[in-house]
Amino acid sequence: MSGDILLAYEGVGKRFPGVVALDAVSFSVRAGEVRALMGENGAGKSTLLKILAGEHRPDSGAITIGGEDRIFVSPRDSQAAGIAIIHQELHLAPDMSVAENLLLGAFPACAGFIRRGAMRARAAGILARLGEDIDPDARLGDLSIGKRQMVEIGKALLRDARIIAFDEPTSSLSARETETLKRIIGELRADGRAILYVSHRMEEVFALADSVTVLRDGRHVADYLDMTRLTQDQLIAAMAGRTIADIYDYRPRPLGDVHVEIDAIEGPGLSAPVTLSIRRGEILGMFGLVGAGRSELLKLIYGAERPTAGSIRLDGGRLDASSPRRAIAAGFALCPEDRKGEGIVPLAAVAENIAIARRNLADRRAPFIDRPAETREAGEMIGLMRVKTASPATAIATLSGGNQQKAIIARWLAADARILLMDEPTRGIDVGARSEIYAHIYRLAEAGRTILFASSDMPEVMGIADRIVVMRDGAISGVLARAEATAERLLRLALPDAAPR
Amino acid sequence: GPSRDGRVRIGFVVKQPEEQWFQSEWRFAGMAARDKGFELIRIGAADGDRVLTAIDNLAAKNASGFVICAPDPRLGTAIEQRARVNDLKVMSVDDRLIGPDGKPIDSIPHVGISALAIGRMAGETAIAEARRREWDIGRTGVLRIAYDSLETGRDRTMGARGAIIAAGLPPAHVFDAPQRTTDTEGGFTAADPVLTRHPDLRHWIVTGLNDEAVLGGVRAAEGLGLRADSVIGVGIGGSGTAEAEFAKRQPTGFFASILLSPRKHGYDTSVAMYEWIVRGSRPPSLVYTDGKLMTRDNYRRLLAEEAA
Amino acid sequence: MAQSSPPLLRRLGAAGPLLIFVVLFALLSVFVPDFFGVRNMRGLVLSVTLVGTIATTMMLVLALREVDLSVGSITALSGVVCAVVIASTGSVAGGVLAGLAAGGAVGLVNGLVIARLKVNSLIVTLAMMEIVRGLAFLASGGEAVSIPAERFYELGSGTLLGINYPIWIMIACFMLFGVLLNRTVFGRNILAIGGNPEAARLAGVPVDSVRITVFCLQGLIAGLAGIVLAARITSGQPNTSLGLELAVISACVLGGVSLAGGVATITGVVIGVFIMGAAQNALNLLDVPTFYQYVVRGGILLAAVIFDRLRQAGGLRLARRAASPSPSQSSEKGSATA
Amino acid sequence: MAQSSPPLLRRLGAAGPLLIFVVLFALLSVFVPDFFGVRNMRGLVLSVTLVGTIATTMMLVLALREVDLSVGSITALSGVVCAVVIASTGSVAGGVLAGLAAGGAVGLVNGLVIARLKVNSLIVTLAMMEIVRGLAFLASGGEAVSIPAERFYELGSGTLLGINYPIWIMIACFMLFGVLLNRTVFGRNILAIGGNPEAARLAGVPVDSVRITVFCLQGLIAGLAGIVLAARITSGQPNTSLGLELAVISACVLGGVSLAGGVATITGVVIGVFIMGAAQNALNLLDVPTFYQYVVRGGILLAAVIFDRLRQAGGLRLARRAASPSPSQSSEKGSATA
Ligand SMILES: Nc1ncnc2c1ncn2[C@@H]1O[C@H](COP(=O)(O)OP(=O)(O)OP(=O)(O)O)[C@@H](O)[C@H]1O
Ligand SMILES: Nc1ncnc2c1ncn2[C@@H]1O[C@H](COP(=O)(O)OP(=O)(O)OP(=O)(O)O)[C@@H](O)[C@H]1O
Ligand SMILES: [Mg+2]
Ligand SMILES: [Mg+2]
Repeated sequence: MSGDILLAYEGVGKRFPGVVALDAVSFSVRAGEVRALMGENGAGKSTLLKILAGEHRPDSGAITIGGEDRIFVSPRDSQAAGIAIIHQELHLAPDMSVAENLLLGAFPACAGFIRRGAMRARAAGILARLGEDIDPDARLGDLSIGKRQMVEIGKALLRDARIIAFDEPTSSLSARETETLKRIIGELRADGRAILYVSHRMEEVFALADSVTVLRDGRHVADYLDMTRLTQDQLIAAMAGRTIADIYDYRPRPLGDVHVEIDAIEGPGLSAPVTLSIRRGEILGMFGLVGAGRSELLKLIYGAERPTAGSIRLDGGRLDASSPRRAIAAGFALCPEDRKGEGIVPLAAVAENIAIARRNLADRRAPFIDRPAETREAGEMIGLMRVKTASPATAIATLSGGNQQKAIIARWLAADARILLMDEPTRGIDVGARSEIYAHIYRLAEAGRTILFASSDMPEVMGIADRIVVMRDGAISGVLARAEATAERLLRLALPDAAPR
Repeated sequence: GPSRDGRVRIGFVVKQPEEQWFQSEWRFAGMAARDKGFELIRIGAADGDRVLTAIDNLAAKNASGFVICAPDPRLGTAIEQRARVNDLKVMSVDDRLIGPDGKPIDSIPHVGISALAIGRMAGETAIAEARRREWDIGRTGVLRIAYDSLETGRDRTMGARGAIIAAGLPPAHVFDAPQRTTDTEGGFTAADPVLTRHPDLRHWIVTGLNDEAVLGGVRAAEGLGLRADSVIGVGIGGSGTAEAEFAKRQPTGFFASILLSPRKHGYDTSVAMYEWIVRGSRPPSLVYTDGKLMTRDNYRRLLAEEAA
Repeated sequence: MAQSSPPLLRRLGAAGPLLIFVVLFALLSVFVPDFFGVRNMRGLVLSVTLVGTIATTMMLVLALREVDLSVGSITALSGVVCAVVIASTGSVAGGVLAGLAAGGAVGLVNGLVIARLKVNSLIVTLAMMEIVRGLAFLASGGEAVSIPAERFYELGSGTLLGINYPIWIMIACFMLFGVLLNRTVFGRNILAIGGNPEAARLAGVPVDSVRITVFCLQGLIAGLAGIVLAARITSGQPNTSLGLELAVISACVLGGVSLAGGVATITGVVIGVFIMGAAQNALNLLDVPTFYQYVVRGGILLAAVIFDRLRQAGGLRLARRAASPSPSQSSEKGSATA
Repeated sequence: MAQSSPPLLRRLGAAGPLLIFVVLFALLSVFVPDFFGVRNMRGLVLSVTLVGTIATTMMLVLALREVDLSVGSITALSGVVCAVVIASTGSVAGGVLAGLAAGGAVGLVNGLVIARLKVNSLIVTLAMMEIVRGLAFLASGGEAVSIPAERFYELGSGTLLGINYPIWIMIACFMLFGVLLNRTVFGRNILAIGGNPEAARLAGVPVDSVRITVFCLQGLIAGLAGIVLAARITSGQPNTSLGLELAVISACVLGGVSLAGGVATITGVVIGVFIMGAAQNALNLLDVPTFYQYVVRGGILLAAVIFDRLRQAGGLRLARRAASPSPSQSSEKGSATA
């Protein structure tokens, strides 16, 4: 079923200060093949793709494209060779239209003048193919993260490339978009393209890929060319170097009193008042499709957006949720969805990024920084969360995406938050680390912390939540106890076209 | 022609409206307006573009003519043209306008000082005082705080330099200190390293294009431990800066200033323009005004005369 | 909130500078004697030609998330060079070409240093502002250079269909760069780079060459403006147009161009230029004392941007609150370049 | 490449401005007569006090990813206010307090408009630069206000341990704001806000109050510098310190402060201030003609930033090639929100 070798890495090596990102990696991909790249956070997957994209130059080794040795010096160069990459982070211009973002770098033009009709037509075509109901003239910045991710995918598809690489495309997509993506990848495969696919989601990899390459700490560990003879456990063992029995490993706990009560809260992004009550020690899952309003609800609770009506009560007392600072003082914490835009301070050290919330707790009045204590604490947190970093003083921007995410969670552990609002906290995190994070979440819950956990990953929500709130179009469409939550019920509540209960 | 209400309107355009000198000119022009019953329109115009805009504004207000101190004398042709297009009479003050051939434009009457002559006067004052103090010429330095991008600035300081050299001081003892700005701080910053460089010279004469620059030089000298009796600063303008120095109880290194008369420049010019407009009597094409030597001893009297 | 409200409000939002302008113009016409009249209007338009012409390319520079502080000095240099060449060779065409070449060359240096060496444009053009001013003084020997060619003055004072050439040139720039920004690949690439340089680069936009070209254009247009100014004032003046860069940038910002890059419209810039021009014109007509002029001028700028901001924030609150992850527009994007 | 090379190179990288300064200083000492001597050194240090003092708070403003163009005007205003109050009440303490209050008040207005109304700081402080300059003229009636209190001059010309008070004040600011930036929660918050304002807000940093405080501090310190300047020149001058803001910003940038926010060190700023001062001092000592001074001054600034950039890029190439996704530091940020 597969054709000739289209893409081959030959002994590719790449090092960054203090880190060997890639160490002599060799493998090849054929036309019509979907090759999954797997490995823990920081294993070097994105670096491998960035070398293909012409963003990094390898220190050693080479890439061959269709049998020809190539080293790309710029993204233009790589694109000209028929390569399209969907990057792990979004790269879009917020003030331009969707159509312009889709066709950026390849505007249909005549003598330098843009052919607007052609541009809209092509954009509309690709959006239709993606099954997205997005106006090509909409301002990109007005779309939710999930829709932006779809635009990012559309951009690559429009290039009509021979080799297409996806770097965690589904980390901010929900079930429906993921299905669309699977369909499209199927079409591309049938069309004889070579596809590289990076993901931490096992189900996806088993459903989509023809073969898997596993990396660990920059080293090439194994290739599995026949997926039918591979099990999840084998794959996890290859990635992590150890076995993980059940990544969710749900631990039932007795729940405490009512901790947080959300009373008819209204605000931007919500279409109807939201009322919820959450008990101490509870892990409340929040499920929904892209744009369902989970992120907006969390931000309203956190005071990052002003509610237009309604109130929040904490242990029965009314909470002034008018700013994140007030919310933090009351014990809240938010791990935001948009890690790069809202989570990290990129050029600051990992240790600084961890210490920032604790320092600013309203009840800590010390003007001076206690460096030794902070350094010690950061070291502990880095150990606890297994953040892979050259040192606590490394700029966080140089960490792999998943490790950045872990550092943000560490920030709130250090600040000893009592109510954690986690918006897609495992987005882009590898299986091993995920099971660690789940274990932390259980530990926190057992210690009486309350957790709101928004996720688009259905098995994850079903795996760890005590109770699941499903949102649809800016309103709660249902609340399911753990026992009643089946995939079918969740989807029925989440899908806009399904009949209400 | 005259405006709707029949009142004559006259513009007075100056290049640096923030400067005390031009503020005074405007004030005296305003007195003339009150005395003669015309309306005065004051506009500041710091460069050529704004001068042309100012002339257009005057035309829009139905002015009949204007007096101008232009930011550059070579704007002469443009000003003359623009005035003609808008049918405005024009007179220059302070700085004389010149044409493309580099010669003064005779058709534009002028009232002003001779920058070289005023500078020479400052230089002569300084050298005379040095003689009176019996300074050793061999150990006397001259600081020319220079702002050469301004023509009258260069003329004034070169005039002073010329007079001092003519009096026998070796040209090698004249040092330029280029200033970035024409205020006291600019003079200070420019003077400091030059004075520092010549610890061997015991006595200093400080010249500059205005009182502020010279004061900056004097302050720098004081900062380096040179006392009032080893510094002779002669400023130009007779401004509030000079007045304040003279008012100090102890004499400072700021010895004298050449008082220029904003009264003649402001009052007399606008009256002349008024007469030209209503009576058609063209002012003489050139009037030089002179400077008066102002020191601690006579400044009160001179200022009182000026304000009268 | 009806579904239809956002576009309506958005349209109102886009009309912000226009609204300010219309209100200002109406107020001035009523309260300032002599303001509303053919004679003054022509003077007003003529008075904004320098700022207006240069604002067209400054718009591109700002849209690129860069800034150019050297335009005032370039204007002076090209005027002086033009004057010197005409004075020494007698050739008007030669002078104009030399002036344009000088402006273009400065722009090219700016562009090369900024694009290739990745140095912050604020600092590069600040340094160039000094250097080029110095060159203008050196080229002129420190004093204004008269231009002994009456023919050349025609460029500054001549008219076509009753409208002065400098105004035609400004109009041409408005049209040219408006079309460039909206209708061409080059223009959209500028906005994309300003909006997200990394995204543009990864999408294969030739980022460096766009940057270099934009700074070259800025140099050329500032040079052109300098030549026209020299023709109007019949001489090349090395110390002219001090502070022009700030006036030009203010006009652009009043016209809704974002200093964070990625947002610009030519109509906005036109309006911004005229808001500034009308305000200054009124100050002169009203005979406002110099010292108050400073306060009023600064106050108008401040009031206009605050008003614009409040209007936007109102629109935001109603229609697209939290369209971006951050509520503060100023921090919406990483500000200028490092 | 040995494993040990990166840290070494990194350290060299951090020492960039220092390297430039040492080389420059050595060259000047050798080639400029009279440069290296106690007398000139003292003059040099004295000449940088104005820029140096204000650069300490400008460092904070830039680290916050903002900019303040109003410092020159604040310096003038506070000097004038101080002079007027002393002249009318005879109270030196009253004058100093009034001057500080004037500076602080301007800073507060800047901070409130920028932080609360989210208007771009470049434009706000540009407008305030005009307004405050106008106020300085109005307060002084347009002319220098002499200060009839010899005691007050002491502040400008007096010495302690042989070092002039203005120098002590500058040193105190260096220490104070160095400690503030590095050792206090407030200082680290400034850097975090400059690095990513939205992330800082969500992590509980009181973004608005930090912004307001920083602009207030900037106003106070510029006011202090204005008072010291008034004491040195024995009068309050409304038109002093034109263009000071650009000199201060240049010094900070030469010292490695990033205009993209989030990166600043006090040692860098000290070095940047002295690079500028030494260069200007040498130009004066060498008797370089004014017109060339413009070129040389601009050239030094340009050369220093280019050199610094190349060194960084070289370090990058050797040690952390393409540390960021893009080879251009300029786009490292800003792509933040897509
Ligand atoms: N620009 C850089 N500078 C320094 N180190 C870097 C840089 N980019 C990547 N690294 C390091 O290289 C290693 C590989 O990173 P990479 O982003 O390829 O990981 P990844 O497999 O994509 O991880 P994730 O699943 O978290 O996205 C990490 O240790 C990372 O910290
Ligand atoms: N600034 C905005 N202006 C208008 N609508 C917005 C804005 N931000 C979000 N929305 C809309 O509000 C709804 C909720 O978006 P939100 O991001 O909260 O959803 P979500 O459930 O978290 O989904 P995602 O997985 O995309 O994060 C969506 O319909 C989205 O398009
Ligand atoms: Mg990755
Ligand atoms: Mg979300």
